[in-house]
Amino acid sequence: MSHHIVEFQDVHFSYPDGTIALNGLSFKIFHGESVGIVGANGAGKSTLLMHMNGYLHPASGRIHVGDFQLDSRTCQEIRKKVGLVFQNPDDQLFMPTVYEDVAFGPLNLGVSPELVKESVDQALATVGCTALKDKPPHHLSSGQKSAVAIAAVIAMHPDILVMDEPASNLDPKSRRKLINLLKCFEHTKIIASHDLDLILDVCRRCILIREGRVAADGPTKELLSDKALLEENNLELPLSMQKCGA
Amino acid sequence: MSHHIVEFQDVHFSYPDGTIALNGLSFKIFHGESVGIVGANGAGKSTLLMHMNGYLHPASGRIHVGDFQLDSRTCQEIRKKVGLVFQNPDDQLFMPTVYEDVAFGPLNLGVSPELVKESVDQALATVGCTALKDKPPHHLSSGQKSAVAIAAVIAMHPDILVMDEPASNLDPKSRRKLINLLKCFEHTKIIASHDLDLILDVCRRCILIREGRVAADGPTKELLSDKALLEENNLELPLSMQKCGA
Amino acid sequence: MTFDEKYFDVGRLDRLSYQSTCVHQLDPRAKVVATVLFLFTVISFPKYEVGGLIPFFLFPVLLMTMGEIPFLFVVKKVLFVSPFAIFIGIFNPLLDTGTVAVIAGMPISAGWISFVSIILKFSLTISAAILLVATTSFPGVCHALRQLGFPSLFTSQLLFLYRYLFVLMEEAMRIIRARDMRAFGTRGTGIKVFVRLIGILFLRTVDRAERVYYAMLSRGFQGDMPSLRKSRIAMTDMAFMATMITFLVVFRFFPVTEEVGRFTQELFR
Amino acid sequence: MHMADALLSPAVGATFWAGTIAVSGYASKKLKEQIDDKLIPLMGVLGAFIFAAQMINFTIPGTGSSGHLGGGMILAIILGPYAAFLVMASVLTVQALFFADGGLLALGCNIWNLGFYPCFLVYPLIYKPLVGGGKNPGRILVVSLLSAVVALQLGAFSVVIATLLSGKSELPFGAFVLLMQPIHLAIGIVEGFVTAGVINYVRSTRSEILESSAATISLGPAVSLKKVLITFAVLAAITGGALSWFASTHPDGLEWSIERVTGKDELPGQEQGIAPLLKGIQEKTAFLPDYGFKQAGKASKKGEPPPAWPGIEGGTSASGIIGAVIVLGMIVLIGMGIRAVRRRQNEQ
Ligand SMILES: Nc1ncnc2c1ncn2[C@@H]1O[C@H](COP(=O)(O)OP(=O)(O)OP(=O)(O)O)[C@@H](O)[C@H]1O
Ligand SMILES: Nc1ncnc2c1ncn2[C@@H]1O[C@H](COP(=O)(O)OP(=O)(O)OP(=O)(O)O)[C@@H](O)[C@H]1O
Ligand SMILES: [Mg+2]
Ligand SMILES: [Mg+2]
Repeated sequence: MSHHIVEFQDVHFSYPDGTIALNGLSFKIFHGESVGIVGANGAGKSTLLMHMNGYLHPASGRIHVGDFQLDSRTCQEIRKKVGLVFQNPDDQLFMPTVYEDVAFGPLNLGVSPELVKESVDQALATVGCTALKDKPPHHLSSGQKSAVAIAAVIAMHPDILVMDEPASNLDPKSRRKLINLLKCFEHTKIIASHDLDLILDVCRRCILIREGRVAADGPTKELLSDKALLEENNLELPLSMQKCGA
Repeated sequence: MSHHIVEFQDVHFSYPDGTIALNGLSFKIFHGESVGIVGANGAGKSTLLMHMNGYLHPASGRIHVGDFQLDSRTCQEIRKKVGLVFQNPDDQLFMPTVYEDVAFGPLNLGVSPELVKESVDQALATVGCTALKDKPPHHLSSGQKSAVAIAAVIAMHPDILVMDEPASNLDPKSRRKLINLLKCFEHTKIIASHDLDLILDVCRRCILIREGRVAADGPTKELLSDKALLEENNLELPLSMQKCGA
Repeated sequence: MTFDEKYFDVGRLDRLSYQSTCVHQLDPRAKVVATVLFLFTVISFPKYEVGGLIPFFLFPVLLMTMGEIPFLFVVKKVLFVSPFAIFIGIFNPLLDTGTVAVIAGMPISAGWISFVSIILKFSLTISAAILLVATTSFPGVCHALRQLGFPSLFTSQLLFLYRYLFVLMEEAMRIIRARDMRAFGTRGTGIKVFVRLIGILFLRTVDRAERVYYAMLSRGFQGDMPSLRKSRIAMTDMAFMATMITFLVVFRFFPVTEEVGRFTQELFR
Repeated sequence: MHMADALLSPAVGATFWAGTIAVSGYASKKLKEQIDDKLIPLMGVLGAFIFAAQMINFTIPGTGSSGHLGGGMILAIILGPYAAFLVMASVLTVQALFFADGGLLALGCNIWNLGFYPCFLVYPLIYKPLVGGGKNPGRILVVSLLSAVVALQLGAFSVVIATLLSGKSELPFGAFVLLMQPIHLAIGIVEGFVTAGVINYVRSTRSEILESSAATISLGPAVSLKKVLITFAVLAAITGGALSWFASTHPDGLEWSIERVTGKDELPGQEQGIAPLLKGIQEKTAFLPDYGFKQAGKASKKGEPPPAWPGIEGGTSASGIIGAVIVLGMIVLIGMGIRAVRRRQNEQ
């Protein structure tokens, strides 16, 4: 077994309309790490995440997840390992009730109904949404939707949790709850966000993407306090670090 | 003429399914003020903004905007005074080019073509998007879209600029640009957001909504540093204030 | 109706369907079958039938009260919905003028009777449809349809439709609000702008469908929609069906109204 | 133009349902064979899109009244006939349940009228052969207009047939046709413009969607647009002539229906359109009791004693009315009783 769990090697990708979204991206993520992905609008963060479990396939370059190299045959296996939480929970909660939605993944994995029930209950309990079981997703508040979307993913017991902008549109308290929730996950975590304070709180390591390439990679604390580097990349110091110096 | 420009008097509103969204809301906003509206998810912020230009009508209570009392006859007049910028600029930009989109409002107001051209150019210049004039909106970056959406509204010369979550999904730099843009507007501004740091930067005064009622109203600096009050309302200190004390 | 009102209306009906009264707890299949039988019975009455239809109002009234569905809500829906039947039916009194009865010295033409019959049938069938969804919930109806043999492809995408109805209606509502806010009356609401709005909404919909599909793939979707719902028909459901059928048969073949009337007349004679 | 339960007879309703179910089954089977599992969410979400889009009104130029989208043609063009038919069926099902448009028995009929014709007749026979490569916006416009108009004419005609076969309405065939077809000509033209507008917009911004859609696979050889247009013009002239001949054999029907049709340029279902119409009808029918009364009076002159209340058919209609009032009263009482009990339960 390899000790790194995700590896991108010189990955290139363009959208059909010609936009070059990934342009020679390379990095390794090891087991148990928590990694933040940051970068300007359009830097390629979402595109990168879409590669991580095989919705998009690189035009050139290689992607390894666990023991597999990503291609169309292995992508089913890889999807079991990688749980992706989408930016907009409405895209992800597609079943008519919360319970059915969380059960969707485990059922597709062929788990027996009793075990499904167990992991659904457990996942809902983890995010504190047991009471919402029978509600339709469109009757939930935004914070509840986010929580349920996470439950739906962790019910599949993935090795790696990948999230795109998990906290947008949450009120500060719900955002804080989410941060605490994320902090206590044991999973390998990869989080793309503009919320640098969230990244600072949750992730030890940070990868900065610019124009489809890695522009910087290092410990979050260091990277996110490098004012010049951040400015160059359309970012700025995390808010919680801004006033202190002043 | 009254010297206050927006006044809500004991406004109640429930959605037809029975959800009580506004429950005795009262406040006055004076000419030239910049007011932040904050509150937990579901507190009623968006509902409040929808009342401000007559999209929803109160079940009881009264709303005055300028010299008008809001009712179905005056709401067209009021919409001319109040420019609402939507949370997601994609909802708002529907014409084939940026120029046509910004011109849409003034043209519908019956302004003469020369004057329209003038106010469009001026509005685009204000937000720094003159160069984008002939681009189709779907080719813009998120930050540019936000700016154009604002231009589309200010081209109608509203007295009051109302915004719902103006900065969500913007990268930190674009967010900063937007903040600077908002700071130099002379308009009366009313901004609802979860981004308390933005409110702190842009608005002098802040109104805290809880369960459809005003829970607190005062200078932003004071209100947003009252930790106990914020905690009660599912909020927390603005990030830029958090670490400093520690 | 404005877009908002229509949207709120759908939302309200949907919310009602998630209550848990005894009517809501009946098996969806039982309610679907009962509704269909009810509709066929009502429709099977001949053109000039009025009296025989009246006892059937017992069903909507029972469902409304036991299921705690607001009476006015249903009445409003029936009144405002689909003017087509009335539009077509109103020609009957015009064209079918033969007198068939004189009541209180006022002759009644056959056309009026058949028109009243259409109105009664209309109220009964429309309220039955609304009450079905208000007491069963849309997913409930879908699962019932699937269990009753409808193709699973059809029911699966019907469930998707239901789920995204609310998401897309909100999206559409925001777009419409944005238009109306800068449209000032009817100037900006013409067909050109409309086509663009629809186009934008369409593109966003297609993108969303793509994301939803990705979300499904990421959770092991391979073409089948698994379902945990394995409802079993309970005794109460059987009892409900039996009562329903009995009453339908009695009301259909036994002139209840007339008998009640005759009986009353006898009493006071 | 949603057909309504109240106008249907069980036999007609069941026949349409049978047809609809058969076609749905066939379409599902076809889709299962070629299925790309991407299609299920796409169909569902597009259905929701059509539903939402139908709720948006726009102003029809020149009339001030408003119209909305039907969507059958757009779906067929994007998804191909099989998937489009199922989506249309779903949209109408949701409408029947949430808006009670028409009702559940008429649903079979509505799916047939609004789904079958555009998807299985117009799309393969008119749109697809005529549109050619689908690259020319002008051609798309003409073909969409033609398709939408034909689809709606077929649908409207089908409504007429279903209503007449059910025998609940007194409208004579000719009058009914003259009432329905012109209105749906207007609706069809609007629908055609919208369809073409949306397709052209999508083509200009994101043409890959149309290219990848199931519908464009295996395009047949393009047929000359001109020829088909001429054929249609000839056909239209012939049917128009035939119909008006047919109608003129029912002269009185023709008379009043023309009066109504020309007096009314809005779509059905618009308040502005229907209110004056209803008013006119009320005025027309107001003479009826009067007229009947005279007849009754005449009858009494012939020496027979005027029929004492409760009237000619004595017993039956009287006991019918008394019974109706009592039964209704009982139902209301039952309802109120249950409600009172419930309220007490809730209070406890
Ligand atoms: N479906 C698409 N078709 C064509 N180009 C696309 C598509 N999706 C994204 N792009 C382009 O690819 C590039 C990378 O986009 P991506 O969404 O990955 O950026 P991002 O870093 O996630 O940005 P954001 O912070 O705004 O979410 C951008 O230039 C974007 O315009
Ligand atoms: N269309 C609707 N139908 C029914 N209830 C609604 C509707 N829209 C909002 N609500 C409810 O009204 C209340 C106020 O909602 P509103 O959207 O105004 O909150 P908000 O403060 O803007 O929240 P957020 O921060 O999440 O945007 C909430 O309880 C919400 O669930
Ligand atoms: Mg992104
Ligand atoms: Mg809001």
